[in-house]
Amino acid sequence: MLPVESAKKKLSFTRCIQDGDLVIVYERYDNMKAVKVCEGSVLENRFGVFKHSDWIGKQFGSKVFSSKGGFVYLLAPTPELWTLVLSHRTQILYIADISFVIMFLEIVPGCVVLESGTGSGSLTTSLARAVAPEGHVYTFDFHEQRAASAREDFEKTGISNTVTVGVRDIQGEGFPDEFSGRADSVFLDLPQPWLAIPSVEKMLKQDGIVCSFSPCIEQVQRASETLRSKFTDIRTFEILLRTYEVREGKMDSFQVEESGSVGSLPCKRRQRLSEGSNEQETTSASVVMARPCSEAKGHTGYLTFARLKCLS
Amino acid sequence: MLPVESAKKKLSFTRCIQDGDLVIVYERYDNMKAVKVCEGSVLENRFGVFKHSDWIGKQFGSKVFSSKGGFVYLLAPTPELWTLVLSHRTQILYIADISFVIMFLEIVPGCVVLESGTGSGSLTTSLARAVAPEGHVYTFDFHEQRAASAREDFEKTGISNTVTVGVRDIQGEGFPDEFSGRADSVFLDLPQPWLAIPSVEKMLKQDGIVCSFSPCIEQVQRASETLRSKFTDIRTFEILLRTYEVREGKMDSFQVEESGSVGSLPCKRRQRLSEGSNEQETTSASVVMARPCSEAKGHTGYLTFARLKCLS
Amino acid sequence: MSENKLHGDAVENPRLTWDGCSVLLDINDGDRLVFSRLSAGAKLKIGNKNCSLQPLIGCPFGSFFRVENGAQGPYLSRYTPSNEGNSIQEQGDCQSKDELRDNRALVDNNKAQSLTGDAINEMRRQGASGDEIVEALIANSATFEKKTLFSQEKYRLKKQKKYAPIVLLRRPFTRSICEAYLKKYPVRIGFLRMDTLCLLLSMANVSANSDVLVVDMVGGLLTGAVAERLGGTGYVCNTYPGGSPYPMDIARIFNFGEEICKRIVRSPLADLFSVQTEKSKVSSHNGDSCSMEIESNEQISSTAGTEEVSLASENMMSDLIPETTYSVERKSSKSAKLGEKAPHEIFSLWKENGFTSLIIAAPELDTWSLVKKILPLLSNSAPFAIYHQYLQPLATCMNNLQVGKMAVGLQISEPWLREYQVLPSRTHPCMQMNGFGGYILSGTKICTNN
Amino acid sequence: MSENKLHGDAVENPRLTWDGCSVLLDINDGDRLVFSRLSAGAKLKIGNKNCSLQPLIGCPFGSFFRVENGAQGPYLSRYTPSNEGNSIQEQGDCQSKDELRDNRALVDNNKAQSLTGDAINEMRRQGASGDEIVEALIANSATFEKKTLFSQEKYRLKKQKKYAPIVLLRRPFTRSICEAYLKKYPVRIGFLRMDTLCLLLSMANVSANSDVLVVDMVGGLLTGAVAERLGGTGYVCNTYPGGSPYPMDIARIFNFGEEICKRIVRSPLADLFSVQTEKSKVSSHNGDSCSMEIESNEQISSTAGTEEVSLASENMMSDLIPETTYSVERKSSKSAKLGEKAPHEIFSLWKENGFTSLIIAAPELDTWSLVKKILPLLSNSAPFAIYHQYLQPLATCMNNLQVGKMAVGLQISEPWLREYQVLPSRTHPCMQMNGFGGYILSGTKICTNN
Repeated sequence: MLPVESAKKKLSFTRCIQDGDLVIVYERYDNMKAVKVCEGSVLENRFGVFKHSDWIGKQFGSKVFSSKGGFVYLLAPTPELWTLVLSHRTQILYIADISFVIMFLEIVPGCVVLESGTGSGSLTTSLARAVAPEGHVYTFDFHEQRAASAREDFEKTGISNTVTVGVRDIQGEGFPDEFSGRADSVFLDLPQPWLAIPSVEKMLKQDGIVCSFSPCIEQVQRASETLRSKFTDIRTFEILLRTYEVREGKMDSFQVEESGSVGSLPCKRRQRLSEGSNEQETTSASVVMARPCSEAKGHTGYLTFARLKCLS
Repeated sequence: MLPVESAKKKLSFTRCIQDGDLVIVYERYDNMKAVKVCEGSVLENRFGVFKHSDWIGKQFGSKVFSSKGGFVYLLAPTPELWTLVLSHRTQILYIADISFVIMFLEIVPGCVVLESGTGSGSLTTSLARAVAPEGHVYTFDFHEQRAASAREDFEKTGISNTVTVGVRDIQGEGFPDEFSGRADSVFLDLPQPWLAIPSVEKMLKQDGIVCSFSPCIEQVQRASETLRSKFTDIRTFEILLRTYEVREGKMDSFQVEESGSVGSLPCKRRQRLSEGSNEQETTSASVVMARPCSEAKGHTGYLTFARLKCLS
Repeated sequence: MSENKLHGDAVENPRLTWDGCSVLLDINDGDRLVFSRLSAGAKLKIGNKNCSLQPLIGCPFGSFFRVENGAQGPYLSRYTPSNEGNSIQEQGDCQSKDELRDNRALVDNNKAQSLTGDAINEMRRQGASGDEIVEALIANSATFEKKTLFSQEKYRLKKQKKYAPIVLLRRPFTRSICEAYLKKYPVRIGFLRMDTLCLLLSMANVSANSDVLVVDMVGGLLTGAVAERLGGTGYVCNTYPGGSPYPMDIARIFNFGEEICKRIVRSPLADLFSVQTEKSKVSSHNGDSCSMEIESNEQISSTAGTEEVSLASENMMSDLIPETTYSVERKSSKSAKLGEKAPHEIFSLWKENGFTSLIIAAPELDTWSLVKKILPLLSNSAPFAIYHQYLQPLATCMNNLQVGKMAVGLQISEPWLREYQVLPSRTHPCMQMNGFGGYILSGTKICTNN
Repeated sequence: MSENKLHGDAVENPRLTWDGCSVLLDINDGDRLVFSRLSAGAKLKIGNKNCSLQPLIGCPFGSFFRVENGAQGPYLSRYTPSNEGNSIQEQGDCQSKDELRDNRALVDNNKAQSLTGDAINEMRRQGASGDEIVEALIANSATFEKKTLFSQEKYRLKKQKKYAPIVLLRRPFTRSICEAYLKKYPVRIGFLRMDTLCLLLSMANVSANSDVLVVDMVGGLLTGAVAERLGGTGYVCNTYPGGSPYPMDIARIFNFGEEICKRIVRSPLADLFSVQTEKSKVSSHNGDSCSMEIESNEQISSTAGTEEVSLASENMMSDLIPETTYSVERKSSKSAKLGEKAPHEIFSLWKENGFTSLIIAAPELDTWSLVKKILPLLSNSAPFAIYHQYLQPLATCMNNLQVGKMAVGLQISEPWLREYQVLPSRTHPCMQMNGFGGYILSGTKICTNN
């Protein structure tokens, strides 16, 4: 996923899909799937059977056809697409929270970032992109199986050189001492983040930043209280993404005759609904219209940021 | 303000401004003022001097001119306009919260409603409209001066037959016993609403509804906790109004020459900025465009509603 | 008490139900919402049981009922819930730490329950109450003890909803009707959200004695909401371009007495103009009066026809208006007639005085063309409010009103509503929300003759 | 450590400032935000005092300073704040009841303070510190004792800000630069909010080694933000239709070292196409190379001219780029050059490979016309993100891309950001917020040749 791991993998007009590549199979905006290309393998979905061998040598972004003539698009993976296709082992963070966290934590190439818990690795993937090529993400989850699955995923997406997954109960034990004073930023997604804060203080470089993600306001209140002794710039945000649906539609243009008199117009009969209506003229113009989708996520969580006070 | 108090005051093509009427002088959407029409009086503002005597006999909705030729519009008062012009003795409620409260409290003509505190009377005015003609609003404020000012306002706006203002510390003393079991709905805007809830239980008819308005979530948490023993359907909302600005504008339609070659077009020189630009053609079309105003109220308060359990 | 007007003149205490009254039944704390008209014959299907609604007649609104197994089969029995129902919330506080404990060890493989469906049916046949079944299920759950207290309560609640459903008797008001339709059948009310609807009513200054002109393409919800606010005074005139009125069935779900129903009238838009232009037309209208009356009756029956069509396509909203109870309503015809053709005498009054408010909820008509025509029917200084799902038609309309100096105080606004879960240690905005309530253009008409 | 690349190659510890480094000065907890370039001669006006910025050189970012009165006049002195600054918050908890107590009796008529302005000046002349003045003001306030603890703290904070201002030394990052401009001079960055900007970067998959094409009509903020993410790898190509590049002064506020500056290039849009069409053109470009180089220098100086014009009209933003420090920057020219004309060899690479990302923030150009032309420059499967203040241009563009089968995964989104005040017993969303962050159209380009 990160061109950094192999310069040859960089997206370009000449870069073609190869055996072993990870591709995102795009059916529709709400239906995508990650597939590892394997000569001899096939993908079967409602559009038919797709031979992987047909894909090899095609550019990313190509439309490919099934035996039945159905088609899908093959896209190059990005952290954003990955977030839409990864397997949910936990609640995951989505693009709005992710992008805000990375900017607010001031993560740039070369940074060292600590994360707990790893969860499904949705944020981790974006963190890896942000610190690459020379920085590193150390991510921890107390759940052994979950950490192992995350490791597999990071191999698959090609970010394993940039990410190290550890099994550790950060709330109980804190981050490992070896990272003391080495972290540029720390991200916490824990039920009781306040328990991890003393460890975060030790890990952060001076002026470093921590972010805690919590769904409930009580968690925010308690974490903020704990942060106040050693941190400054304590700020809490909530971010949501509102999406719009676009349609090309017609709007009836309604007109009442100026005279307003009943039955004065010998107008043509139209559809049944407006039959008997002598006062109405209908004209239509096609326009592109957009409106917010009513199905929306109402809340994901609160993001609390704080910067370690500079006391030296 | 309420036609109910005098049928002759009802808005109509034939109803003219009379001596003693309350009018809303409209300069701009963000600049209005309530004025009591008084033969012989004048209004002076940046547009000049307006003689009240010029206004008498004009319809509501008329444009009237000053000596200098400046103009304003004279509007009939409504609770919505009143909310924009009243004097702020306290933080007031605005239309979004007000209209939601009235609908969610299921207030209809004939209802008896209790309110505390009266504050600047912004909500009270809308409550009065909702219960008129035969219902009544009993509103209480612990601040004597504030209650007196509210009474004056209600005289002025002509709703004093529908509203009674009392001076009382509802948090400390509860509502007066005479209203026991008589209230259809109760509205609380108090710093410690939980203190008033035992009294609210007594005041409400069975199945009656209470609403508590609080800016802080801690107040909501504590009030909700207190409500749980005797109330059901406990729900908390927040409502905001996003306004849009509309402008008629032009959008540059940018075009690059298909050939893409440099210096191939002997096109006319335009303004300095695009000078030397041979690849750009600019066409403009006028369109009406709307976008949200960026200056917005980010929060007013939480509205917590609950319905008295029916135990009889 | 004038409240009686709103709830049928024959009824002494509007806080009790009566034979023929329209009610909202809330099953399992909002899981299902059903509007019904009470009668001896009305039935409601709960789970797989058909229960008579008879026991609900004469009960106070706000009463709870649950299904009991009687000699003649299952019946609805009134009961007073203890505070049990709130136990999740009340225990939440002391277990906040517990709740935050992880459930690493818990494997929920759906094999934890040893009580079979057959065994449950056998218990039922032997007359076990729903609560007893729930207790048995808990006793036979292998994982129940391992769950956190919070998860235990969640499990109990889930089983209670299935085996011991609770029915709550509610008065139908604008807010509950709107909320129920938005949840189950939003298209029918043009996605009009409760907070948007109440803003329309406020912005248009709907108050006692108002003459409110509405264009209601939202099934009668708007008309009903206005009538509720008028409380038997003034008029709400439901107008429509063309020859066919828009359906207003939803207004019939309100428990309006005759007083209020009389104040709900309808009129083709053209008629409002014809009255406006020529006095002579009015008398010619008088001549048409009878035939119009008939026509209006025809319209009602044709509306009824339309209704059945829409009912047929409304299987997904059968919860809202179950066919059984609906047909009861038609037969008993306990509800007063509403939406008659506006009488001629008030036509002239409107001509003379103008309407005092205007509300438009007509997503399928071009806003500006409609407003341009309809605005002159409004009295000067009268406020108006227009609802739409799209911004552009309102922006165009606002711009034209501004340029034409036809109105002041123009504003496009969009309400933004958020509900919260407020529970000890678990307070946050609701995760799922209806994220869009539409747009409103509001303003005040001004005199154009100077 | 690659981080050095980002902060100037000559610097050993990027967590300490150096002579010539660009810093953000946060005065009184966000009340005033000033970007400055540190040097021996740089000065900053705080209140009515001109203080040298020299003492800030070599200090860790995150350090606090306050004004002290020295023999040679006022100077900035580093200090370590105790937890005093948080006292409002920390005391808040125990006084939540107190806070809720009403202040009926309090009449604040501004006559409560008996210490005159002259007396304060006299104290200053005698070398009193700001803190001493604050204490004197409290001692001389007739109402201070009557205030609630919360109001007392508010009073103290207000006086502290005026008489003992605190300067906080910050590293300029995209987030702080964006936040500062949005607060003080939003027009210059096209009202681009921080949360919208970071979405653009994510949606366009900006990562190390990317070749990112940007149309940046937001003063260089977008270009700088992309360069920050590239960290000295790949390229950000700032393109523009017509002959005059858009200003990118804001990119100079970032503390970019030479490595990163080299990766920020610009090119007229036409050149990108000409390279695309004819190989011969490229060599002819080679011939123009020198003159172009000169032209590019001219552009820089003409930009500087423009800058001064805008500075003149920018009194309201003098806080952001004080003229004094700005001229220092020009003279010392410590900051590496950025935004040079793109070298020819990478032109051919772009032609061959296409750009890997596209971001457009061009509110004044018609979106669809621009996108239609520019999209072929993108590699297939490359993501793009387009920012606009109005919905309609993006809707039209999205519709056309869909119809033309040029892209998939198309979505228009609007970020909604809310900041909270989290204090004991006083937690709520902030009352004032920037309520609109603009719209983004995002998607992925697909192959059009099959």
